[in-house]
Amino acid sequence: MNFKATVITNVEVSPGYFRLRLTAPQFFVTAASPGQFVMVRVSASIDPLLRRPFGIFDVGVMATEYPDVQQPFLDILYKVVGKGTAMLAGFHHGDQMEVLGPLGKGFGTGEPSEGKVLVGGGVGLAPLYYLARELVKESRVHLFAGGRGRDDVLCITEFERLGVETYVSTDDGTLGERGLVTEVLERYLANGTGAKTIYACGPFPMLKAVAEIAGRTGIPCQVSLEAYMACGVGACLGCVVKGRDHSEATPDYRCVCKDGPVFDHTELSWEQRL
Amino acid sequence: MNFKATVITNVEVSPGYFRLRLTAPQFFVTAASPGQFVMVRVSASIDPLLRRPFGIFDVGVMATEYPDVQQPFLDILYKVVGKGTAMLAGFHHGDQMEVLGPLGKGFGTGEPSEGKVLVGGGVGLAPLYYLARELVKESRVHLFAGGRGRDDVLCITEFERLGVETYVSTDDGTLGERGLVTEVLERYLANGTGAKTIYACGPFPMLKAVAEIAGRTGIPCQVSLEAYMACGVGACLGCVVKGRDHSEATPDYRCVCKDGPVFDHTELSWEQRL
Amino acid sequence: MNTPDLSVEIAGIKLRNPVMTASGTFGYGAEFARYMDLESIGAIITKGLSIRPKAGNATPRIVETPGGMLNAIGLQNVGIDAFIADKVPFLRTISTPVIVNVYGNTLDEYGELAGRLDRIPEVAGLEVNISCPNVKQGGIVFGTDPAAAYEVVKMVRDATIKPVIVKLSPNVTDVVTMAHSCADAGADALSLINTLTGMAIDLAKRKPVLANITGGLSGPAIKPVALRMVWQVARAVKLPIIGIGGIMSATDALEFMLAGATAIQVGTANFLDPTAAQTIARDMERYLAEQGIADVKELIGALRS
Amino acid sequence: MNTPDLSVEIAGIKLRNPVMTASGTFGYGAEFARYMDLESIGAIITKGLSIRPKAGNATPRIVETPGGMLNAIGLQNVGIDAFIADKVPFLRTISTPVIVNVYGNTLDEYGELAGRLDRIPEVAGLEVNISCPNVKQGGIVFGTDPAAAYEVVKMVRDATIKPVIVKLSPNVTDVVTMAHSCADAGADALSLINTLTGMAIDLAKRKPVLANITGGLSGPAIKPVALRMVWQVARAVKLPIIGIGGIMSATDALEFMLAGATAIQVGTANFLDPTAAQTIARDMERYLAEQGIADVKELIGALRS
Ligand SMILES: Cc1cc2nc3c(=O)[nH]c(=O)nc-3n(C[C@H](O)[C@H](O)[C@H](O)COP(=O)(O)OP(=O)(O)OC[C@H]3O[C@@H](n4cnc5c(N)ncnc54)[C@H](O)[C@@H]3O)c2cc1C
Ligand SMILES: Cc1cc2nc3c(=O)[nH]c(=O)nc-3n(C[C@H](O)[C@H](O)[C@H](O)COP(=O)(O)OP(=O)(O)OC[C@H]3O[C@@H](n4cnc5c(N)ncnc54)[C@H](O)[C@@H]3O)c2cc1C
Ligand SMILES: Cc1cc2nc3c(=O)[nH]c(=O)nc-3n(C[C@H](O)[C@H](O)[C@H](O)COP(=O)(O)O)c2cc1C
Ligand SMILES: Cc1cc2nc3c(=O)[nH]c(=O)nc-3n(C[C@H](O)[C@H](O)[C@H](O)COP(=O)(O)O)c2cc1C
Ligand code: FES
Ligand code: FES
Repeated sequence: MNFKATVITNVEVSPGYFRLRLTAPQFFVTAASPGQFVMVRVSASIDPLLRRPFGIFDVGVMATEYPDVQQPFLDILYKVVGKGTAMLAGFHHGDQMEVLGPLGKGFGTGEPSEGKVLVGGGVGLAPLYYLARELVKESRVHLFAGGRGRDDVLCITEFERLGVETYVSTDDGTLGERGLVTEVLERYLANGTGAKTIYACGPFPMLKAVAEIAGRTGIPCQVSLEAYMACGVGACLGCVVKGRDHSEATPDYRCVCKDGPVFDHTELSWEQRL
Repeated sequence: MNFKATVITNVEVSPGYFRLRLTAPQFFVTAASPGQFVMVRVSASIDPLLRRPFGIFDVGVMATEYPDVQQPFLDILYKVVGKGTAMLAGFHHGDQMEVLGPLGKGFGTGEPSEGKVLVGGGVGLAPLYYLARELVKESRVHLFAGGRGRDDVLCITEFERLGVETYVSTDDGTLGERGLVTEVLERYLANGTGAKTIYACGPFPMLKAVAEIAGRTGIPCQVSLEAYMACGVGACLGCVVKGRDHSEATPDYRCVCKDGPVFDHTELSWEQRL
Repeated sequence: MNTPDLSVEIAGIKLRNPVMTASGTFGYGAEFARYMDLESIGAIITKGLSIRPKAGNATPRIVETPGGMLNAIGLQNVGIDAFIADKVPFLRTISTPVIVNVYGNTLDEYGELAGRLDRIPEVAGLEVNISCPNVKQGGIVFGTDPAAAYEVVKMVRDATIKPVIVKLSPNVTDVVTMAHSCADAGADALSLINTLTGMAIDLAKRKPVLANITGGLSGPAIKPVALRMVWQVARAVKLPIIGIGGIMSATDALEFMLAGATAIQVGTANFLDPTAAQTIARDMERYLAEQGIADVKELIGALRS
Repeated sequence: MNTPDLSVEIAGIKLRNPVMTASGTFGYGAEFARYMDLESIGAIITKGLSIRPKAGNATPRIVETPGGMLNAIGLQNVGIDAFIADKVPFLRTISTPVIVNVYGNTLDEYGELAGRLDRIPEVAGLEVNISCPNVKQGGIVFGTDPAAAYEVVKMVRDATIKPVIVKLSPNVTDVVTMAHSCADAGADALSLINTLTGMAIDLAKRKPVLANITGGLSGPAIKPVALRMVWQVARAVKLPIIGIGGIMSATDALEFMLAGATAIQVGTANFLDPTAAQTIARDMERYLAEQGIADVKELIGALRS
C-alpha cells in the first residue's frame, strides 16, 4: 500500500544515523513482517526523483496525548550517505512523506526455540531489531554487531533490552572487540552447540563471508541484500541479483525487491558485482 | 552581489500574498535603489532550476534583540502563482536562500517637489513602496492601486502611513471604486494641475494603457516591466522587449534585467507579446 | 455537466481513456494489481518480449540522474513460451487491453514473435520495439536506419493481423523520416519516444555507474525532447501517435495530446508512484470536466500557434 | 602537498584550468565581471557572433523545464563590427583567453567571420557553431550532415590560423561520424554538446510556450546525454574535446574529464549562480589536492571499465 506518513520524531541516534518514526495505517502495522522494507518518497519535487528503500526497523502502536487514541507507527533507522538521506535528516515533526510498503519477502522465523544468530554490519542492523523482537518470544537470540567505529554500532542497548545477547566488534577497536564481525561470529560458532539459524544484513562482502561460514558449517542462513531500486515492486528489473544457477544461457536473476530482500544464502550466486 | 540571506519573517499579508523579510548585507541596503530587483534561488536542488525575480519592496536597518546590533534587511512582497513562489511561502524564520542583487535600472526620481503619481496593479504595487518612501521626502505622492478584488490590493495602510494619498479600485468593486485603475487615473489627471511624473508597475495591458495616457497627456512616465528571466544580468538575452525603433532589419531589443526593469514609456514599442 | 468522454481509439484498439503504461515500467501488469485498479487505465504495454528468455545486462542496471534515470536492463524477459504459459492467464482476468512490446535480434525473430502472438486472443496488439538502445546486436540499427526499420515493420505487418504500433527511438537526426518509413511499411500507429542514450560516471570509482556503460534516459528530464518529436511526427504523418517521455501528471499528458498524440504512456512515473497511471487518468477527467470539454479527442493536435 | 596543476592546453590555447564558460550563457564576459573574478577561469567563450547584427527570435525565448531550460534566443547578437568596436576593448583588459563562437547563414559568412577575427589579437581562437537549433536557415543542416559540416570547417580552417574548435550538435544519429568529418576538415578541437531540440506547451493557452515553438534544452537534464557523447567521441577521434552539458559542480566537470574531455564549459549553471564557473574551478583544485592528484591531466580519459 501507498500512504502518506507524518513524521512523529526524527532523532540522530549516533553521528550521521537517524531513527525516524512515522505514522502508519493500522493495516501496515498488521501486514508488516521483519525483513520487509518500504520505499520512501523523500521529496515531492523531481530531485531526488526516485524513492529510497529502507528496511523496517520497527512497527507498533503507541500512546498519544489522548488517552483513548493509539497511534500505529513505523520506524526506520537510516544512515546519511547521499542526497536523499541528507534531505530525510531535515524532516521535522509534522512533516509528511509518501511511503510504499510493506514490500518484499522478509525473514523466515523458522522453528521456534532454536538458537538464533543475528549478524549486522553498520546500518545493516536496521532490519534486525524488528526481527529480534519477534524471535525473542520463542528463542534465545545472539546478536553480532560490527561497524567501522563506535559511532557505527547502533542501538545495542535496545537489543539488550529485548534480552538479546550482544557481541560488538569494530574495525578500529573503538567499541567492543577489534576486528571483523565475522571473525567474532566464527569463534562463537566454533564453541557453540545446538541447532541454530543465522540472519545477516550488512555490506555485501560481510554477507559473502557469513554465507561462506554458513555453507562450511551447514547452519541455515538468511541474508538481506541491498540493490539500486527504482520501483520496489518487481516491475523494472533494476534490482536483480544472480541466483545460484545463473548463466547467460539459463538466466536466473532474482529481484531483490520482490524475491528478496531476504534470501536463503544457498539461493544466490556469490560471484557478483553489487 | 550574491549573498546568502536568512529569513527574518515571511507573513501572509493577504490571501496568497506574502511579505518576506530577509537579512541583507549593509552593502546591499546602501546600493539598492527603488525599482531594482533581486533574483532569489528558491531551492538548492534543481527543482525549480532557475532563480526567481522579485522587486525590492523595501530595504532598511532594524533593531535586534541586542541593543547595539542593527540588522540590515530586504523585503519582498510576492504572490503565489506557481511552483517557485509556493515553495517560497513555505520558508520559515531562520531558513536560508541565495539572493543576487540589487539588479537592473530602477526608477529615476526626477526633479523634486513635483507631483508624483504611482500606479500599481496587483502585486505590481511591490516596487512602488520603496519608491514612495523615497519620493515622499520631497514630493506629494498619489497612489492609484488596482486589483481584481479586495484581496489583491496590498499594503494600502503602509502607503498611507508614509503620507501617500491613495486611490483604490477593484475589478469587482469589493474595495474602493469598481473599475480599472487606469480609469481612475485618467479622471484624476483630467482634473489635476501641475507638473507630474507617472511611475507604473503591473500587468502589461495596464502598463500599455498608462503609457497611452502618458503619451496623450504628455506626462513623463516610467514603467516597470516583467519578463521571463534566466540570468538577471544581461547575459542570456532571454528577457528582452522591443525598443521603440525595433525592426527585423534594425533590431532594438532591450534587456528587462539590465536595461530595465524600469523604462521610460517612450523607449519601448508597445506592440509586443509578453 | 456530463462526465467527459475520455475514450480514444488507437489502430482499432478501443481505450477507455488515453493513459497506457509504458513497456518495461509496469512489468506484466500483475505487479501493480495490488496498488491500483488495472481497469482504470486505457491499456497496458508489457515488458519487451523476445523469442527466447533473455538474461539482460549485469548490474548495476539503473541510476538516478538529474530529473531522470538511466536504465540498462538489457531486455531481460521470460521469453515467449513462459509469457504465454505464465503471464497470459493473468491478463485474461482483466478487461483492459494488453499490448505486447516485442523485440527481435533478427528480422526473422520479429516475424516469429508477431506470428505467434497473432494467435493469442488476449493480445490486443503489438508494439514493435526497434529502438532499445541497450542491446548491441540489432536493436539500435533497426531503430536508426529508415530502410532497416521498414524491413522490420513489414515483417511484423505480414505476420499478424493485430494492430501494429511501432515505437521510435529519439536517438536519430530525423525522427520524421523514421516515422514515414514505418508508416510506409504498414504500421497502424507510432509510439514515441523511447529512451535517449546516456551515461553516468562514478567519480570516486572512476568507472561508469552502469555495468553496461551506457543506458537509456527516461523521466521528466526528457519531456521537452519527447514533446518536440511528437509534435514533429504528428504534423508529418497521418498515423495516430502515442506520446511517451517524462509524463508525470495529467497536465503533462494533455500537453502531449495538444502536440498531436491520441494516447500517452506513463513510464518512469510508475516508479515514483505506483498509482501514477490511474491518478493521471482521473486528473485528466477532472480537468476536462472543469474546463467543460466534453470529449478528450477535441484536444488531439489542438495546439494553436 | 603542492598545489595541483590545473592547467590544460586546447588546440594550442593554454588554459590556467579546464573551466570555460559556454557561449550564450556568459554574454561577452563583462556582464559577470562584478560577480566573479574573470581571471579565475580557463577561458571565456562569447555569445554566438554573426556578420550582421541579428535580432533573434520573438519572446518568450526561455522557459524552465524539469531539471533544465529551453532557449530560443535565435542568436541575437551585435554583429562583428560592433563586436570589434564595443566588446573587444573590454576583452583586452583581461588575461583569460577569449574564444569567439561564430555562426554563419552561409559557407561564405563562416569564411568571412573567420577571416576578420583572424586579425584580432584579443581573439584566442574560434568556436564554430554548426549546431544551433534555433535558426531555420542553415544552422541545423551544417550541424547534422557530415558533408556540410566538413565544408564549413574547411572554410573556417582556410580563413584563419587561429585555433578552430568545432561545436557539435547532439541532435544526430551518429555523433562520431560528425566528429570525424570535422577532424578531417582540419578542426583543432571539438566541443560538445550544444542543446537538444525540445518544446514546451502551455496547456491553459493551448500554445507552445516559446514564440519560436521549439528551443534548445540545456541544464542538468541533458548531462547523461552529453557525457555519453563525449565518451563516444573521445574514444573515436584523436582531437582534444571540450565537454559541455549540465555541468553544475566540480564533480560533474571531473566526470566529463574522465569520459575524455580535456576541458569543460559551464553554461546554464551561470544563471543559477553567477559565480558558478569560478566555484567549479576552485572546487576542482580542492578535490585534486584532497585526492593527492598532482595534475588534472591525469584524469583525462582515465575512466576504467
Ligand atoms: C531493501 C533495502 C533496504 C535498505 N534499508 C536501509 C536501512 O534500513 N537503513 C539505511 O540507512 N539504508 C538502507 N538501505 C540503503 C538506502 O536505500 C540507501 O542508503 C539510500 O537509498 C541512499 O540514498 P541517498 O539519496 O542518500 O544516496 P545517493 O547516493 O544520493 O543515492 C543515489 C541513488 O543510489 C541509490 N542507493 C545508494 N546507495 C544505495 C544502497 N546501499 N542500496 C540501494 N540503493 C542505494 C539510491 O536509492 C539512489 O537511487 C536499504 C536499501 C535496500 C535496497
Ligand atoms: C523584474 C521583475 C520583478 C518582479 N517582481 C515581483 C514582485 O515583487 N512580486 C511578485 O510576486 N512577483 C514579481 N515578479 C514576478 C515573479 O518573478 C514571478 O511571479 C515568479 O517568478 C513566478 O515563479 P513561480 O515559480 O511561482 O511560477 P511558475 O509559473 O512556476 O514559474 C515558471 C517560470 O516562469 C517564470 N515566471 C512566471 N511568471 C513570471 C512573471 N510574471 N515574470 C517573470 N517570470 C515569470 C518564472 O521565473 C519561472 O522561470 C517579478 C518579475 C520580474 C521580471
Ligand atoms: C526500467 C525501464 C525499462 C524499459 N524497458 C523497455 C522495454 O522493454 N521496451 C521498450 O520499448 N521500452 C522500454 N523502456 C522505455 C519506456 O517504455 C519509455 O519509452 C521511456 O521510459 C520514456 O518514458 P518515461 O520518461 O515516462 O519513462 C523502459 C524504460 C525503463 C525506465
Ligand atoms: C540562453 C542560451 C544561449 C545560448 N547561446 C549559444 C550560442 O550563441 N552559441 C552556441 O554555440 N551555444 C549556445 N548555447 C548553448 C550553450 O553554449 C551550451 O552548449 C548548452 O547550454 C549546454 O550546456 P549547459 O547545459 O551547461 O547549459 C546557449 C545556451 C543557452 C542556455
Ligand atoms: S526495484 Fe524494480 S524490480 Fe526491483
Ligand atoms: S535575464 Fe538574462 S539577459 Fe535578462
